[in-house]
Amino acid sequence: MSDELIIGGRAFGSRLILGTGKFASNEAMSAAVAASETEMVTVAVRRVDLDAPSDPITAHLDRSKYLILANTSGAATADEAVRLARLARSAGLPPWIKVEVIPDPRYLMPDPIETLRACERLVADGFVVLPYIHADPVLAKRLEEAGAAAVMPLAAPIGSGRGLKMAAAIAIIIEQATVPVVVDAGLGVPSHAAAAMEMGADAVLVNTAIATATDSEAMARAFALGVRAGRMAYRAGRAPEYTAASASSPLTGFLAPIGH
Amino acid sequence: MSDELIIGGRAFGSRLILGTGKFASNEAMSAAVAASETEMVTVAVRRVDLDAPSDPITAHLDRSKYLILANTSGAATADEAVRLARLARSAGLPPWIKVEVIPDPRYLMPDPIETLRACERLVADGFVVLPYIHADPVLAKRLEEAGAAAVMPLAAPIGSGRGLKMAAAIAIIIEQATVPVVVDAGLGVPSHAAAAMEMGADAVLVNTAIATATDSEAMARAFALGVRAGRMAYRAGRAPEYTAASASSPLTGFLAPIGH
Amino acid sequence: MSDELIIGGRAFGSRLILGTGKFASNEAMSAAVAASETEMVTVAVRRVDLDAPSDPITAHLDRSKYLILANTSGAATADEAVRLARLARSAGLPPWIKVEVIPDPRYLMPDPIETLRACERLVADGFVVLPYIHADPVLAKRLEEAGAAAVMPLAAPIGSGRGLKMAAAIAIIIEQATVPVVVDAGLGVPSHAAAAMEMGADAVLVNTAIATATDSEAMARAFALGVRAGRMAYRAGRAPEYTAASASSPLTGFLAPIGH
Amino acid sequence: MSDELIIGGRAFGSRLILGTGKFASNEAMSAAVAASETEMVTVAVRRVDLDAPSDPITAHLDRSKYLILANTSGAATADEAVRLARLARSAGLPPWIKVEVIPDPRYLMPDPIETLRACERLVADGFVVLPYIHADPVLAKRLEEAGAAAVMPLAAPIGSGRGLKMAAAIAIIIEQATVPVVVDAGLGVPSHAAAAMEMGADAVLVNTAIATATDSEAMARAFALGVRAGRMAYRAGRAPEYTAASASSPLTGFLAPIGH
Amino acid sequence: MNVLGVVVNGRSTSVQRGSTVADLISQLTLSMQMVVVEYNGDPLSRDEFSSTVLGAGDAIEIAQMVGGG
Amino acid sequence: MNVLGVVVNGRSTSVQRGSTVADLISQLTLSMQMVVVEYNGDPLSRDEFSSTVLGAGDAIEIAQMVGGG
Amino acid sequence: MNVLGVVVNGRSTSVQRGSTVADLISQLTLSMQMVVVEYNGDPLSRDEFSSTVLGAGDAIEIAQMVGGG
Amino acid sequence: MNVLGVVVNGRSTSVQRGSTVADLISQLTLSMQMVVVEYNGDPLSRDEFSSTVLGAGDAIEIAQMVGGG
Repeated sequence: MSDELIIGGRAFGSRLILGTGKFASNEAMSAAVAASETEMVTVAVRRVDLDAPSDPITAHLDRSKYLILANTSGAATADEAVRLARLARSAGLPPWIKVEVIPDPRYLMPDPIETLRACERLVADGFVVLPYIHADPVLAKRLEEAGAAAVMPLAAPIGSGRGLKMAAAIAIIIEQATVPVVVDAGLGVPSHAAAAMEMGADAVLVNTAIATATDSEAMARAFALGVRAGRMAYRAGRAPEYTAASASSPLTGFLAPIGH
Repeated sequence: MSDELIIGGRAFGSRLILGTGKFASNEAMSAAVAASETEMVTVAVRRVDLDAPSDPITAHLDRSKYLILANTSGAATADEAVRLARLARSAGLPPWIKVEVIPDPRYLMPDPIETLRACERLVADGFVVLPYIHADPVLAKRLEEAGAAAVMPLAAPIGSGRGLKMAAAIAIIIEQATVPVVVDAGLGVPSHAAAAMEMGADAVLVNTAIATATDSEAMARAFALGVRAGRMAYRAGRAPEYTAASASSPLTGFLAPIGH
Repeated sequence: MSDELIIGGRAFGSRLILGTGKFASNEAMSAAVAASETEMVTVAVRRVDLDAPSDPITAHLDRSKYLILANTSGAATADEAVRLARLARSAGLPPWIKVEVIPDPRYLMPDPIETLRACERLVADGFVVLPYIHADPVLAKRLEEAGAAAVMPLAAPIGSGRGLKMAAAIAIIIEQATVPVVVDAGLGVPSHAAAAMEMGADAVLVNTAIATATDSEAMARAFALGVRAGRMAYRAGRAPEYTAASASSPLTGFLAPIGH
Repeated sequence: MSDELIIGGRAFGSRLILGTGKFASNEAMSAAVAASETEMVTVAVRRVDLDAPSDPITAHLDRSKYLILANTSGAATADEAVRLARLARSAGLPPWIKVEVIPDPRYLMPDPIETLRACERLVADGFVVLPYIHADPVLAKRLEEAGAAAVMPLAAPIGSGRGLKMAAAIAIIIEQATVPVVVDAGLGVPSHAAAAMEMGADAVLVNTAIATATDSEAMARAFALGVRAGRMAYRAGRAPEYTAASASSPLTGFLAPIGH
Repeated sequence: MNVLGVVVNGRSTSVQRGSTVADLISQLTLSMQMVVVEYNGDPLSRDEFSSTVLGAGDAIEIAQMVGGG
Repeated sequence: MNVLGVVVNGRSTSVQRGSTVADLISQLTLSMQMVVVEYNGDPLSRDEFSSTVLGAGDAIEIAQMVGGG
Repeated sequence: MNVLGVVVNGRSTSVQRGSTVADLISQLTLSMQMVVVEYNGDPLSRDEFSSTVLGAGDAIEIAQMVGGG
Repeated sequence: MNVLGVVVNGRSTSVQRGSTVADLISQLTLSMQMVVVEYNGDPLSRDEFSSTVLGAGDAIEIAQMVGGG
């Protein structure tokens, strides 16, 4: 009855991955991470501000509880992504990397060509590679063939909160994938996350929707419930959808007409 | 921090109401009701089959745990609905009634005129009245003025599992209502229920989606989680939705270009 | 091969009905009406402002070209609707009336009870009655039985431009109706109007989307084309919809592999 | 006031491109092409069946009226696409090519990597290149930079008729493109085509929805109207969309209450 | 005659003169706890079952709670 | 008094005794072709304008067709 | 031998030694106007059909335009 | 000269000749546990900080993990 998520040979009890950006404070972040019951969180790599150094985010995350998945955000090319991945690994983190290669600053859409190139190189370099991609089924397939441990198609533009805008394409990716599919970016409310899981996604990654909620800790808990709800429903076998109605009460009609 | 649902002066800890029709067996029904953690279940009133009498459904429901809400399904007119309501009350059930007046056997849509008429009479007769209605904001308002304890707009045709097809109208009902709004009929998966709660619905009623799932007990549990997820998200204050993207990692750009 | 719209025994060559409110000027209104090729336009009845009387809108409409359909906007009850209808008829207009009974000033949703009541009385009084209604299939049926010449379900709140938000309910109305179904209110762009016609609607009524477009005359023409497109497609027999893909080019594969 | 579509330096009076596959007969194809008023049609290149040779499709198309745009369907790699393009050009057709590189036989989704590669080579070889792509904004941008004369993102899987499933991504492509955007694949009814044009697409390509309609000639005419409707609306300046309602009749309220 | 005819759930049925609703329920091998009864269009409470004597032509509806949504 | 008071569109108005609805319309510098009139709650047809003599306290609604949807 | 083997659309075919592509097209009862030809992986223009002499083992693809989307 | 110039996070910086990356980190009042270092384009592991002696013109990137999605 166990229903673990397996990525890169490692088992996770939770199917919700949390991003750690945009929280009001490190305390808010830690509280949300705890409330979410996640076992994997993402972080970014950035230059230290030498004039005002601060704690690294990892100081606020218990590595024994969470796999820290660094991302390559900031990279616009495969070369940059590879540099960031290697730098992250030098911190002593496990060699897992979320590959993001994003040339466009407005819609923050990933570059398919550079992403594939970065993945090929990082797989060769021994990383467990999880590429963030547009919901392109052929690209997903090619990344899988290149050794990606999972694919992370976007639901909608990052941070937009608009939900499963790419549902038609994500459904194809899920149908064809032999590695886990993690729906990433654009999920705005727990019902979006639940819907992704009901479609058969293996996991979801959420950041902005939790970090910028009025009560981020409660929202983290709400997403945790939503992900579990969707996963459980997927496994429970959804009733078919109909165009017409179908009575839930017996259709044997009313009692006898009065007035004998 | 309590977040009870109050209908007709009574408090409920769960915002999921379960219908008891269409289950494979009474055992499956009982198991699903328990798994759902509901505190209110609906039942119908039907002629006993004198040639093959069987247990009433209430024999399988612990009245100390669940409010038994009889419905008037089978009624095509206000008169019939009133008769059924009074008959149900004579069973010793609390005087609560879900008013359904449905003239059309194909799409099972309720009749607004007869529903209002039945509600007026049943309110006068001392019932706590919960009318099942099309998602018509003005009708909802008139029922509220007529003393309905809640309104139960349909999300989509009963049993269709198609989800919040009437979302635009339900949003108006929720905005204007001063009694609880229970979204009823058509919710097919937990994400639908969660979405209804995120919109601000006070509760949802689910039957077919649970009763006809492959594993109805697990699906009941999944809906329970979905309803809690949606409610919690509603209270946590959803992050706003955007058209463009918004980075979750800092947008300070890449490390310095290499090549000194 | 003729495809006229018949309402109340009268044939119309166009399936686009135009509202005349909210135009920047009478000239803009006249130009848009002409561009739309409509044969029926709606008008409202209002008190003359005695301090600043102006031309009635009918001075700018050629009654030999257009049926002038007065509406009962402003009425919040059946009584008021009847008064307005009778007043409009006294102007010498044909006894056609669009019944609108709207108690709610924010979402402008029609009242089902009062609308039915007004229709019954106006039918008895000899009017050709076209009620504006929420997309409630049972109400539509009852109005038809009460003698309505057509039913006019709303697509979305008036003036919202949001399109066929009530599509699921309108589809049922169309399937069950024996009088013409005119989709009214909320159509924002020609594709919305085309989609309504493709569903099998008999006509659409458009006002705000044309009157408040930057170029209302061009928008009127665009809607005229959209309505014709949708109607023509409905009659041409839509190809079925598929979940999977289906090649439009032959799937016989590539030429022979090179390299002999 | 002219509103021509310019692709590869050539002007087209129609913004509807027709595919010629799947028609019941050459006569049906010719009639639909004429009815559509298109000025560009697509064709495929296939081995002659030596046991049962037939007319080429081009024998049924007047090259003085239509630009014949060969596609590379059948190609699963860039190499194959290049071979097909060059072979098509040897027929004496103008050097225009719709690049399709499709490895997957079920969902017929194009390969982003091979498509870019094929385009780079064909641009270098002097072709006017129109790549068929998944609705990936970054890929569209890269193809534009590689010299593509237009980009052709898919609305939904080919032949599915499901409409603008990729609308959110296509909107970004349109916003960012400096070459024409032709929405291709998956448009099932004229309202879909109109909606694409209203979003700002420069043209649409339709095949299955017309070829497999019951009356393909009428459906071609319907799509022609729909495309014109959508384009005209785009240029006319759509009225804004609102959540609440906005009356189209004046909101000055009813006449005075009766009963002095 | 010691027997009279009533209509139960739409079906003509004979009962002994003097029978009550409770007697009818027994005769039908039903349990009083499990049913509700409408007597000539009006619901009976359970404690009325024993005191309500059937007359010729009475219309009795015996119903129960079943699964419903 | 040669003058009596009526209510026109909700506003108290004086008219000469013996005035008709048509007179009132003239007095208001309106055109008969352009308006419709409700007289004490009932619509008047245009040919009744000249024959309807106003009485004290009459309620007159003068309306017209305006743009509407 | 006066005959040599080529591969046409994947099928082994015999032609007279000295035959051109144009000859092959005739032999197959096709019309030059209706087809396009790929010769060992490269497209031939129509005016090359008559000047291109077939050699043993040549791979010929004869294709045409068909309906497509 | 006892001092030489390196570029740290894009900024010219002077360090004592013979300084290591670990020295640089101290000089900047940073903690070794909290940063990662890219030295002339290649990442350094932490145990290389003390053994890597800076040369004139070296490009050093000092980075750390921050919140990200």
